[in-house]
Amino acid sequence: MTENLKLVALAVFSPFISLLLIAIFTRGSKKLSAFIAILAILVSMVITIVLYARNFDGVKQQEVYYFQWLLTDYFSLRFGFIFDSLSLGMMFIVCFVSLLVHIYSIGYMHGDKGLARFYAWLSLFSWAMLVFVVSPTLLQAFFGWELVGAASFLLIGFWFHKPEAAAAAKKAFVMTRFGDFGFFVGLLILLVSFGNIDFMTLNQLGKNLGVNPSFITATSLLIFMGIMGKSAQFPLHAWLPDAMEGPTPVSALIHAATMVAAGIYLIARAYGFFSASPFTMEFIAVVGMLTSLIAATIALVQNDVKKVMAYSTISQLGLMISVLGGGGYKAGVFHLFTHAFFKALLFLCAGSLIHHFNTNDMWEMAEKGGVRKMKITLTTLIIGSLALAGVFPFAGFFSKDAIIVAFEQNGKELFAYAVMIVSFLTAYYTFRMIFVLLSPEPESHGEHEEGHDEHHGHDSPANMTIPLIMLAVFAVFVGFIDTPWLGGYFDKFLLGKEEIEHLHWGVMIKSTVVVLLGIGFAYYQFGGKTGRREGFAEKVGWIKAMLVNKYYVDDFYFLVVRGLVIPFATVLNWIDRKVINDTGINGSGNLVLYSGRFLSFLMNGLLQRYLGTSIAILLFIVFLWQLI
Amino acid sequence: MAFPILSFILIVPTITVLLILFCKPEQKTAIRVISLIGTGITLLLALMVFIQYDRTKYGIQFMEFIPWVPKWGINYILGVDGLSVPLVLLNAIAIFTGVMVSWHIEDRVKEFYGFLIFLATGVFGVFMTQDLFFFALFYEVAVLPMYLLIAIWGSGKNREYAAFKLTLVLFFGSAFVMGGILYLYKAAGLNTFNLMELKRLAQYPRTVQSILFLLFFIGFGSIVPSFPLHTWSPEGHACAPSAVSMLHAGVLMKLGGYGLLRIAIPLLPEGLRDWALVMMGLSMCNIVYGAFTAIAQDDMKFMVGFSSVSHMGMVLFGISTMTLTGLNGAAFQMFAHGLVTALYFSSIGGMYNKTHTRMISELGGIANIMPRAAFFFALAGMAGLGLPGFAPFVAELLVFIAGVKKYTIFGIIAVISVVVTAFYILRCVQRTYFGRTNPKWEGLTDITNFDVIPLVILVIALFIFGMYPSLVLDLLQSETKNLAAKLGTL
Amino acid sequence: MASSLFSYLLLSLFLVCLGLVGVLIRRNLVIMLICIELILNGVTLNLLAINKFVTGGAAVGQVIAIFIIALAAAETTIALALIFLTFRHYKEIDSEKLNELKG
Amino acid sequence: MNILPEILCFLLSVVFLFCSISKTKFENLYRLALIFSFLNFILVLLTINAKGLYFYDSYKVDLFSQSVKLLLTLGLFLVTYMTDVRSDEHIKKMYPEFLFFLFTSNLGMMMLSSATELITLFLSLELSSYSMFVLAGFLKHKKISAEAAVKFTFIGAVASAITLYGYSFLFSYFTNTTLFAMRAVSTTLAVDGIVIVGMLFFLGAFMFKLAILPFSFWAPDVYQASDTSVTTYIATVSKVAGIAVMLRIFMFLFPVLINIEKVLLVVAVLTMTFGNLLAVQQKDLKRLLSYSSIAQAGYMLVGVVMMNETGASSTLFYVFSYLIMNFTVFLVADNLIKEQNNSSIYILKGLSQRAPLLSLALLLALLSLGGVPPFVGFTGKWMIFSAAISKGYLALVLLAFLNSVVSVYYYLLVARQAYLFPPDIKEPYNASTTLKIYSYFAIAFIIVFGFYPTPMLSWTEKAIAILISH
Amino acid sequence: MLNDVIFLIFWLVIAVFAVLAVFLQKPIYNAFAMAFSIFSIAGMYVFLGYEFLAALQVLVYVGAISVAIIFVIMLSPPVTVSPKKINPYKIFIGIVTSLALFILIFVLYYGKFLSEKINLNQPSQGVKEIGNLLAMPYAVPFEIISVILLVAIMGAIVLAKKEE
Repeated sequence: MTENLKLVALAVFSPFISLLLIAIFTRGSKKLSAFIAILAILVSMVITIVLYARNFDGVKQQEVYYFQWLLTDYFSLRFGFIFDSLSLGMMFIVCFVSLLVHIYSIGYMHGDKGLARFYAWLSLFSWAMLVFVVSPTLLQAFFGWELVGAASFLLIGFWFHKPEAAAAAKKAFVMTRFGDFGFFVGLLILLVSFGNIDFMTLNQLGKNLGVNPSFITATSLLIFMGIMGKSAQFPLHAWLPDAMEGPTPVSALIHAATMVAAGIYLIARAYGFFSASPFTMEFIAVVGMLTSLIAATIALVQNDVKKVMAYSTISQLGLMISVLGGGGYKAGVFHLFTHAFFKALLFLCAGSLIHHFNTNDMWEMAEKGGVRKMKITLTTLIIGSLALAGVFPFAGFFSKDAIIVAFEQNGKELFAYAVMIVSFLTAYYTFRMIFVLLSPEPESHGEHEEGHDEHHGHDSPANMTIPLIMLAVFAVFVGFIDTPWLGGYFDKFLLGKEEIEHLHWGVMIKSTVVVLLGIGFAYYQFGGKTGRREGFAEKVGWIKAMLVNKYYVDDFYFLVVRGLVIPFATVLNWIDRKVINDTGINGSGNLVLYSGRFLSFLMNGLLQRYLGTSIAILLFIVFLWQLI
Repeated sequence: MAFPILSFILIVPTITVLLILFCKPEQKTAIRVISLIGTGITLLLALMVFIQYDRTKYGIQFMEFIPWVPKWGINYILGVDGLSVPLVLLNAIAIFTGVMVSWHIEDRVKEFYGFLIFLATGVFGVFMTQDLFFFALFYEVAVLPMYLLIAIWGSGKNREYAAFKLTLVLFFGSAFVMGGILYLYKAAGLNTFNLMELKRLAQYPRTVQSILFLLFFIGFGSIVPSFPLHTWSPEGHACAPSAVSMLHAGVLMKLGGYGLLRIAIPLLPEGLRDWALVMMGLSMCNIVYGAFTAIAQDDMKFMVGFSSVSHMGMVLFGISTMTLTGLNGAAFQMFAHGLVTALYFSSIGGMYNKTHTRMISELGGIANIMPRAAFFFALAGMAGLGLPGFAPFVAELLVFIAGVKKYTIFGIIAVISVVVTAFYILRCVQRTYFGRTNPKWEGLTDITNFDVIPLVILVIALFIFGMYPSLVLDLLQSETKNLAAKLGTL
Repeated sequence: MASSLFSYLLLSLFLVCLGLVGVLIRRNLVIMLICIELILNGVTLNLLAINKFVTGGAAVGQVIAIFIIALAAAETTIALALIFLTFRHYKEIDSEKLNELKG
Repeated sequence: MNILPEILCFLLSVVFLFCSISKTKFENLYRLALIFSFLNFILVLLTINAKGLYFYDSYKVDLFSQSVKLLLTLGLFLVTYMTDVRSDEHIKKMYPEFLFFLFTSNLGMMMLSSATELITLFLSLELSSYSMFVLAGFLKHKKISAEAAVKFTFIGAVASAITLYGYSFLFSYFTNTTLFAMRAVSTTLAVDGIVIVGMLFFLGAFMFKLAILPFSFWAPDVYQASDTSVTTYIATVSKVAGIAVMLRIFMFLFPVLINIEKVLLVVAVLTMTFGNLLAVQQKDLKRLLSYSSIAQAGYMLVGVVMMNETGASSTLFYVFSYLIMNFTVFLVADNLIKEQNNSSIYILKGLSQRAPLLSLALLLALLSLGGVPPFVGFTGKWMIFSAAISKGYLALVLLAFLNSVVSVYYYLLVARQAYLFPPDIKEPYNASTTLKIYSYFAIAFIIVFGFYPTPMLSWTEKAIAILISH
Repeated sequence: MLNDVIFLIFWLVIAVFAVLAVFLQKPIYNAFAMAFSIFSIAGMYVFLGYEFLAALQVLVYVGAISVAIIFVIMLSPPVTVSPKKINPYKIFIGIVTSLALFILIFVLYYGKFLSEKINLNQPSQGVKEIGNLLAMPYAVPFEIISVILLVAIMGAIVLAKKEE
């Protein structure tokens, strides 16, 4: 085990230890629990920084360590740690966002009676996510994959007394679990065929080992099914908007930056495997783009700030997946990195707003007024929005350009145009939100609110704003690492590529124009006005109906569950009760009873019946003897 | 002669039962404490066995051999091997926690603990004996107290019906087991019930193996429970008091799988080969059908009962693959499922003691007033739906691997149950524990610290064996390897 | 004819079967008893005929026949006493009336 | 000297006969009977190892016969014990006569267990039967008693007529009447149809005695209508004697009987099925027990029909345990029947709260009868069935085990009355000390020999080993 | 030949009276028919050379048993069986089983004894041998039968005794 891997192991298990400590010792004390959890993730963060410092130019040689978990006849099931640029980068994101969310939550969750539990679950999540990130084998990836799902369930359902939260938690878990069915089957097939396969071998399957391409297509599609669930791709995306019922820091951490990105990470990790099947790649690209468009359109009509962000997350995830499917490995990973920062930022800002206004609805926030007074929140929110929309020089700009470039380079112009549309829509709905929030305060309400609620007009506490600022810094600057101005650092780090890619000015200009159009259009419709208004998408009735109803996907699921699964279960239950139990089991019991009753005709109390039966049986026995 | 630790595992509970018999019915606390001490000592002994078992040699250890009825080839043989050590431990955990869980019972305490511990003694006997006569002797010991325990201390208006059904179906099965054992004895022609001898020397012709395996399959299948004979199980669970449900699902149902692994497969490998497809088909019914049926249940214990049906189907499925991995999975599933269901039932029982209903539709928001009970149920649910990190995941993984390898399509169908399980467990968690609290339940208090102890023990066990399954799996594997070798799939 | 074993056996068989018919279908307990006597006579006849045929009339068969006759006497005594008792309770001796115990 | 128990038994019955003339008080007589029946038991115990062949090979005293006599006298003692002051007035009024019939019946059975000559054997059987006919009709004030006695007698008469008819056929094959001579014949001569039919018919009276299927219909009515002590006697002691004589016949005449082995096994299965199926719906405790004892006889017949030493010794083992189990049930039932003047199973309601010890003894005895491990009934059945299976009768054994599943059901129906329901009578039932002692003994017996059958089994094996020796 | 004719007459008398004993409707007639039939059976015994048994038969059956039966019949009032519908099932069973028994045994006889002859000229063993047997090898049964008769007498007393 190399030095690096030892550090990785330490980083992974630090949150786990925190989980155990909180569960066993400090669950009674909120402060202590929070302290332990933050300390643990801080340790991980520090280790990650140390690792990063030691491998500033990327990890040249992938380092892997295995230990045996189980041994059966086919193979040994091994767990272990992997250390390379990809995992280091992801670890950095996970630890960084997680740390900030931990800190942010002190303020956000202030006074919640389940704080210790909250931190325990956060630790659980961090641990599970890190396990996933450093997994060298598909099995361990699945292990972590499921655990983050469970952590997500627990955190979405953190306020379980809210029925919506409870329902959302269940929905999230079941839906991702449905995807995981595919993942699990794919994993099982791979396990059975190749033993406990690690990613290195997996990536070589198509090339060196000469495996049947259709086999790879089938398994990769199955695994992609899991990714669709976890990364909320159409049609398994429906859980993610609902998951916003959880505490906002959780949304920021899990449902924006890390867990939902796990699918993208997995594709990146097993890129060789996926790319060995052209059909899968095509499929991934199409599904991703479709998701992206669908989510972006739905986001147009959302009024809940978190929902807007949730759909934008789905949309961005779709982009990443699509570009990975389209062959843009670097672009996908890069967007994953940048997106993690600005989306986490956006969510935390939203959290700050929600914390402040006690509502999720952007119109209500606007009505209550005082957004402008929350200087830091507002600033960072706008920075995040710009980054999301992809305005130069914010992070999103570079990564989105990379995506378009990747599509163009791979000869998928259609996708490139689709990205343009998405980025127009993104810019539009993001700034729709900003402009609504910035809308002038209605005078009548302002007076009333002022007297009613004193703390209006102040920003959130420092433990909430500092994470915002830190993330904002990243959201502004992190995009530059892929530019020639920083020597193509990201390429070097991730791919070890030495030559510097030049800038694609054409694409940059095109996309900037599109984004500015989107922002402008948003301003045209929402800027500087008071009161509720309708955007362009809401003007047409049937489109609005479709979008408000989220393309009826939820209704479809409702129909499937209520109309198919539960009736099916009821019918089975009926069969079980009536046919198997009452007829089969009770029936055979009754058979005994009734045959006893039937036989009692022999015992009807008449002497001659007794005698006659006796003789008859005796003679029957004699005949029986002659038969035998 | 060394310290006869296995005999003491039988003797200590027996003495406990006797002591309880001589207590006055009014001395409830004394009875409880005696039970706790007795089962505690048993647990310690079982742990000692678990720890002292020599993992470098494997095979049957701690053997005690006393000729019993020499003319009939009956010997008092106790000995544990890799297969039985974990199950002995499981049983010890289940009875110890069961005693703690039933602390609240006030009605006829003396008889309750007497029967409960008597039952556990029988199960210990089954797991430890290496003689078929004693196997048969202990096999049914476990069933009968169950009848009284369910019928007297159970809940629900058709508890008697459930108790009868359970008893009769299990006896129905055991009739086949007894017949099978006797025929094993006869067909071997060695004039011995010594299982080790039979394993070593007995040769059964193919047709005999086939017939006998069918007998054992029906017999042990009824207690596993296999598909058409499963209906006793959910009802039995639902009507039994918590501790009994724990023992019932946690241990009693394992007797079937254990019997198959201990007797039927090593002696009748050809028989398994003949019947594997049938077994697979029935286990498929168990797994998928059980899981779907669980969705439709309103009574939580019924739901868990059907989930048991589904999960015990995995045991059969694993066995039907006839591979080392499958057998490992089956054996491990027995162990893991025992812990999970014990956890389920003890947490449900904790809640039920307060609410006196288990109907999902009547409950709601219980987590607000009983966070601990809710937490442990959710944890059990998580473990039950195969979350990595808990023991059942390992078992299911192994079974599925073997299943997919052997019967690709059916293996995949079995995996569907994973989704369905998640659905009904979480649906139950959502509707029972989450959400707004029904005002009817306001003012109820959470389970006490004392109640939590057994739950914590179970959770720790689940977690340890989930994270580090080799602790048990290596033991199981030492035996399943032999089975696989007999089946010719090693 | 008198020296044919079969004619004795046939008679005894006839008596047995006839007695059986009577026992099975006559309701009067006394007549049933009479029929049982007929059966016993048939049996004795059978035994003695076979005795004569196999052993040429050895004393063993005769002794057994004596025992059978004595037994029949004892049996009749008890049965008659019971019939008497029945009559006292039921005021009739119809076997079909004796059906309080059943099931 | 070796037939002293029989002589004592006979003398006692004569003494009781004379007592019927004098006006002896019931209590004195009861004490006398107890003492003497116990003395009888002791005498048998003293002569347990006696050996001898008397009266021209017609009477054999050996370990087997003495063991059986031990059971018989033990049973007699217990039945006598049951006829205490709480007995029916009618029995008390005619107690000397009652004892006379009891003791003559017992005498018949004791001779039955020793007889090695067919006439002796048959007449002993008839002796015991006739006494029981009278005993069955002893409750003269009850209509049903008369009814039962009539049925008993007529079926008995027909059964013995059938037996004699069968024997008259056998006479063409065996002209000698001692079992030793018959065995010698049967091992040399081939059998033909008439011998086999004769043999089947010949078994009629024994089937009647044991209440095995063709002649089992009397049992429920007689059990139900008779006094409980008589019922107990018929259900236990008489069955022991029946099995003993069956064992002897089967062990001696197996060359003939081997031909009808399968048929008799069918009979055994039919018998147990009949008994069990009909027992399920009974509400009267005595009637239920009668069906159960029919079924039990079926199990025993399996062991008898095996006609080898393992089968025979396990049957003897089972009979012994059956005696104790059934006595336990009947003793408990008798006490409650006397208390509540009723014999439905509801009299057991709440017994576990009224008398925990009796209730436990009852439970264990019932379960043991049902063949539930780890009780002695299970072990006995196991032995019998393993003897059966060693001849390859797998289907038979399965059917028998399935039958015992049904039997567990109705035994539980009885036991649940004691355990599940609250008592109708609230005050606890004060069992006499002797009954308590007996209960402890029974519980210990049922459990200990269930686990460790070796001592008793080796004893029965020894007894069987000398069964056919000359 | 004459022998055969007499034999046939006896045969028929026995059979006919037996039928009458079974099927006559007044118990008293049945009893007399039985007595006559049994009396004739004694004649059969004479044919077979069992003179002692014939005597015994007449003494015990006709002299004791029949008398007892007739006595009981006479003691009870004339109508002792209530007129009732005939139970066809019972009659069916009765006739079928008897017929089956008849056929069964007949077939067995047919196979074995059909053409066997009895040597009627050879005298059967007499009273002396019977006495020897009863005194020595069959002493025990003899004792038992005495107890049986005792039991029967006592039983009759106990059962028939009127309650005070």
